[in-house]
Amino acid sequence: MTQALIYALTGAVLFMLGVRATLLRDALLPRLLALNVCGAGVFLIFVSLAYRGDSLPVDPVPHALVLTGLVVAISATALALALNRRLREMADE
Amino acid sequence: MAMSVWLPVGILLSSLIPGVLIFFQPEERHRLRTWLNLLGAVIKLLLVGMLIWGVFHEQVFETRWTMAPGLEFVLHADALSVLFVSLSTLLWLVTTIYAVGYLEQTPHRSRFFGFFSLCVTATVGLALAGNLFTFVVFYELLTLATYPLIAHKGSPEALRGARIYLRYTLFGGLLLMIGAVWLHTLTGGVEFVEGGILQYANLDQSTLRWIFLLLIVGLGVKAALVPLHGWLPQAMVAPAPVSALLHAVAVVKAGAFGIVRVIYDVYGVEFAAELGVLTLLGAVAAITIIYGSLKALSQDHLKKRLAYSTVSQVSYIVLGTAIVGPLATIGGLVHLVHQGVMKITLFFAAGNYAEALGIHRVSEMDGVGRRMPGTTLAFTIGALGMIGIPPVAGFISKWYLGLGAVEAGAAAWVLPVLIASSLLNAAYFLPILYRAWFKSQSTPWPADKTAGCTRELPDALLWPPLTTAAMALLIGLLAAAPYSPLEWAELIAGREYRQ
Amino acid sequence: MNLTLLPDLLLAGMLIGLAWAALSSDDLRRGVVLFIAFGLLLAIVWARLLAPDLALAEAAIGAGLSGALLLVALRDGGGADQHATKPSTLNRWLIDLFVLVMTCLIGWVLWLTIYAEPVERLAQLANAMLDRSGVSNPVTAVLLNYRAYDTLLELVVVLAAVLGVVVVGRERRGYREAGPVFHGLVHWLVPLLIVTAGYLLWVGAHAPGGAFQAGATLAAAGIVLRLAGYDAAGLPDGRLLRWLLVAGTGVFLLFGLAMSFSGGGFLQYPEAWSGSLILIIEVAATASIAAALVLAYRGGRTDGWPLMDEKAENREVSS
Amino acid sequence: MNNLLIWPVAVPLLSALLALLWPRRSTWIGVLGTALSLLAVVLVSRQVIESGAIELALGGWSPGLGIALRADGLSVLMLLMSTLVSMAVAVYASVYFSRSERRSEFWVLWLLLITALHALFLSGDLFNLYVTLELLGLSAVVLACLGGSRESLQAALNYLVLGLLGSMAFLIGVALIYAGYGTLDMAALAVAIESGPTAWLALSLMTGGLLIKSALFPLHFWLPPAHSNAPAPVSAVLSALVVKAALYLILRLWLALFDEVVTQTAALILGLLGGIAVLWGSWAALQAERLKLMAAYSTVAQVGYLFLFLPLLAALPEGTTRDVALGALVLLALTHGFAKSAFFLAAGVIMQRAGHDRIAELGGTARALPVTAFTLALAGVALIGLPPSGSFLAKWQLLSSVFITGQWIWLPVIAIGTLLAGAYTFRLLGYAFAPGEGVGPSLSVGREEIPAVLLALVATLVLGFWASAVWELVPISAYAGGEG
Amino acid sequence: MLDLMALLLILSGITFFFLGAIGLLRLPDLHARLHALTKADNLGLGLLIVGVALLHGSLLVALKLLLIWLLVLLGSATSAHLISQYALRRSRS
Repeated sequence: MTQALIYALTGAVLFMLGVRATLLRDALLPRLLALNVCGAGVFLIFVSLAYRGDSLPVDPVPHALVLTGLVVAISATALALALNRRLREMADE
Repeated sequence: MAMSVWLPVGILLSSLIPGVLIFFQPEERHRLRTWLNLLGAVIKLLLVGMLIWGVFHEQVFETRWTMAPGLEFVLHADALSVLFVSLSTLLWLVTTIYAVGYLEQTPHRSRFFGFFSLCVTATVGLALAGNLFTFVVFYELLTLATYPLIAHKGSPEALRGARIYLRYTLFGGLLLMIGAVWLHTLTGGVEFVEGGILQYANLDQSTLRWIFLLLIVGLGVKAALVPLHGWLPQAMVAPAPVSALLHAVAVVKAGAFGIVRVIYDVYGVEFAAELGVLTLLGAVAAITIIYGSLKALSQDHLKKRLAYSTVSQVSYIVLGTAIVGPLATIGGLVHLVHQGVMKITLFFAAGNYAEALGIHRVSEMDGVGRRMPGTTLAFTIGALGMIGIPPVAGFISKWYLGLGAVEAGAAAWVLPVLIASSLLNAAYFLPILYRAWFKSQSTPWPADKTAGCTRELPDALLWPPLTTAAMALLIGLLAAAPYSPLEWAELIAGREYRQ
Repeated sequence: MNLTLLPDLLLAGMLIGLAWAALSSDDLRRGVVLFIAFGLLLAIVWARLLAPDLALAEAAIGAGLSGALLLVALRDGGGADQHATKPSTLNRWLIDLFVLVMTCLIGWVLWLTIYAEPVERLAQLANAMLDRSGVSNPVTAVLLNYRAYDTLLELVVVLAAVLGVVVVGRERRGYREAGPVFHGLVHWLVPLLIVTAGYLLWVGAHAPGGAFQAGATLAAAGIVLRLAGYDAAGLPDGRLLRWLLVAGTGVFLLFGLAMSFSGGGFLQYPEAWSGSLILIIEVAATASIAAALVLAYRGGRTDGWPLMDEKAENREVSS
Repeated sequence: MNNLLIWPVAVPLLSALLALLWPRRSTWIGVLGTALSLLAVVLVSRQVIESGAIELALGGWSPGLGIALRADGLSVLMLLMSTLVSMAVAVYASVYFSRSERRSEFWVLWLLLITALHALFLSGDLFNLYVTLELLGLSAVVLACLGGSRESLQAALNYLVLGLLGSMAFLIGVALIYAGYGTLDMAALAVAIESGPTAWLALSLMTGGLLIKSALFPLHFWLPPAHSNAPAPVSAVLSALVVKAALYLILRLWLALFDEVVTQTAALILGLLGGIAVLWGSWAALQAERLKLMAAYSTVAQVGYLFLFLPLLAALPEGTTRDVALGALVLLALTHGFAKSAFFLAAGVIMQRAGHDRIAELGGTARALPVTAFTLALAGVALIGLPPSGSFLAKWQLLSSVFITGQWIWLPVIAIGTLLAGAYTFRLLGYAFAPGEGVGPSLSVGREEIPAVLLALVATLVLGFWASAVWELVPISAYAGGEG
Repeated sequence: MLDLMALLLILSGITFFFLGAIGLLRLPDLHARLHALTKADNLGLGLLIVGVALLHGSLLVALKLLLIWLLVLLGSATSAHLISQYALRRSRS
């Protein structure tokens, strides 16, 4: 289980790195990157929960959850970028 | 059975439904509006008649509706509520007629009469409230219904007066609510029971004193106890019928009535005396009586003078309540009615002076008696009653208050207060009467709107003050007759001191 | 320390390093590129953790499409810190302290639950029920059978987001037509991507792959087309586009409701049919996801999106 | 089979898809879809009232492996609020957006928002809740920027980013729960979760995420710009419903799932934040120069009130008194939902007529738009907590809980909050009833004025006189460890 | 024997990658960097793939790997072309 723990801890670090950057930055793009890193951290935790060693079959549930999460994340990212673009256009007008 | 449940609700609805309907009437349909108003008032009068008869014969009228766990909306008619209900119903009818005449051709009448009816509904609801929770509900509703009436003219002064009124009453309502909730939490429900309930509850006495303070301060705002009276003189910017209703029935009386309720039917007057809270209350009432009279003395503005007179007069009720003993109770309770009838007469008359001749100030009243004899006659009866000159009703109240003070051994401080205030009353009313009847007109009327008319005023404006003046005279003369306010107050006192 | 853990530690360290570099970079372009690299590395980690489905999805969606969107956002003028108000030193310290403490706490809990006293989770149950799910890829079974409702709502999320993209602005301007070299690549690549998408879709029933991976691959084809100067990016116009967007959610929902009308529960497939039903749903979902992702990349409403009432449009023109 | 439970989600979703396919009919589809959703919710509610909490295991898989939908008293109340409010707002919006070029998108997203709300209130699975939260957040963001102004876009963007951060915090909490307990099914978790570091941390993280979304002080700063710059119908649902969704989740977590984990201290902290929110929000509302901004700050304050209940709930012994307090909390949330939506709709009517919503220039409103002025007054009554509104009863019970638990510190908060609410409401009414030409005369009572006044009447009368239904429903719980 | 060969191939592939990376970092201008990178990486990847195919020993897998190599070749060639064209255009204008 040590591998799983390594990745899970990495996930925790990534999550908090993301939170930190979200709090510290105030432009949209860096914040979006940060949120995506946050998400990656959570996903990593989920997937390491699913990992039960190389010999045992994995737990498919977290995998599915992460797939769902990935799609949600990119949807949100796309929306945020679109809003940002419109704002810049308005600033230019 | 069914009637005992529906009668209290019916009494509420008889003004609520017309009120709501009137809101949605277009401005120009004044005939329909008037009919709705009068219909409601007459139906209410009939229903109240049934109620009086029933309560006198010890029938129970009660409606219960659970609003929340432990919080019941209770309408319950006992002798005390009947006293107040009858007063409000009768005076509502009269005031409605007066208001129809007074507000002719002014804007926003639908709104006005809508809130007017709501205001009466709230007052009647207060009277019929069967527990403290229901009382608080109607107490706050009364605030809400009167605010637009005071602000009705929409002028900066009106808005300012309304704002001040609101500040005071919201604050008072909040304190009342906190006190009520506190008491409710301790007892699990505060029903109004003749003789009170708390003496049996075995609660911490100092807590009860704190709660008493909260409740009385909350109620004292509306009852205009000094130093919580500041809103009342400001609120006289309202149209005359509103002032009349405010001073005679609705707001000020609601506060006084609430104090009576709390002392008699929640704490129990003897228990309250035991707690030592009544002495303080009596002192505040005495101060208010003297202070109000003194302030009234220096007012040139007629309605302001009347307003300070109200501050002073309403505290007679509180004073009567604060003195332990059936006679003082009778004096206080009967003054609830007497003061209402007399004060409404005075405000009607003041409104008529302003309406007909533009007179707002005492100094402008020289010789007005000859120009407006009917109105001035009514004013005179009201004023004499306020001073306490027999046979007008006011005398009865003061007489019983004095007797009660002697009975309770409080004569030493109550009697001087009564005498001093009567002298002061005379000092601020008699000059007016003198000016009106015996001086001749010195300056032209500020705005003579009835010049050239054969009659003094339209019927709708003239008859209401005459009617109420006659009532003030009659209830004084026939004080010993059955169903008179005095008899009724004795009935209540008998029931309160039954235990 | 066990030597076999070395690759894992290396990977984990690189992930953290890349994330740090991406997030602390003041140069946005650099940050985005590092983030894409981070995504690719993450895909390797997924593979390492026996999550090939995720590795595919991450490479296609997490790194690929996110990267494309972020890069194109840079082209829009991605925005340096607007106010450039750096948080005060005290705030920085507080935030860092908070982050440190929380990391330790989360780490502690993870250590407890993964290492110290591991908990039996759903793995056995999910694998045991596989026979009844109609597919043999357990991840697909979870996605489209056990937790199909999640997936349905997730498709709705995609729909909502892409509608948002369409609502807020107009379409991005397109690219110039590709030169011969790029054009050659496109000729090869697009059909290949479409075939790959079909393959991923089909294979998802029993091996890594499925609607999301297929959809993302298909979307990649659209993006390549757009980069090569085909502004529509392979999407149809107007009405058909709406149908395409609705297809995934619609088929899913209608099938679910049909199940409940035919006596079962909502989304309760009859066992014998579940394989085929899942495949049909996946086809529709693939189409919708691809369309949505391409639309998101295109950004904003186009002339082929006459969402507004024609009358309203005329009024606007005339006024 | 309780397939009934899927309809409150399926109906609006299906309508959304239809509205997307037939944009020209979108208004009809939107209103009809909202109405049918209302019907579905009513059917569900009836069954819950008659036969207690119901559960639907989706796909026939046992909850845990599959996802379960559950309806109990709390969710039914929230569903009823959201569907009734959205019905009224939909009628209003059919007028408001009738000329907008973004009409059809509005309706699609509107129906998606309803889908999200209903799905959230019915969900019995933690991860599914995350998905519904995201759906809710994204559709709300898009709706919020339909106004198209720069401010509204900026506010929506901030709202989106913070919402995402909140979702992430929620999601990592979910991950820890799965790590510790091996399931995501809330009924199973209600039994399984016991006090310990895992539960503690997970609860903190999830609560933290939800606090952002419910805009509790000091995480409220995104709310006023977002809610005040959105189109009026959208503001109405954002303030009335979307914020409540996060609050509902907090209640669920605290009372049903983590009831053994929650400590008095934690509850006290949230209560204190709530207290500050009450005072600060009311004060800011009093200072606000624009009607919608005032309403938005008032939402901050009202959310604060709801959090005041938490320390009281934690201190009360399980049983009747706690159920009474919980019912009061729900009643307050419901009343605020109806009142605030009415308020925003009324503000929308005024904005459309006057072209602005500057409070100081609203003179003449009462004459030009009597029904709308009346609505503002009624809604104000409910916001202050005066009788006969539901919030009066709730405040009564709140005070009662204060006295029972002896947590006196909340007394001044409630008192000052009430007075400030009175101040800002009557300040507004003072301007609205003053004479003036700020608002042009209306031709007739418009269709758009009716929904608002109905909502306000529900808040002030229906929830006042028929509130005992709330207390009957709240103890019906689908979660074993929970409220019942 | 086969394994050893595979290992050698993979190692040399890695070396090429390494050199390419050094080139990317050290060479003076864009065109030189591109040159180093694409050449080295394409060759490195080829070697790597052959090595892996040998290790796996399955024809189907080998074909798939070959396909990957071809695609990468195509991609990197095209992108190198596009990048240099872009650079050229920029330096001209």
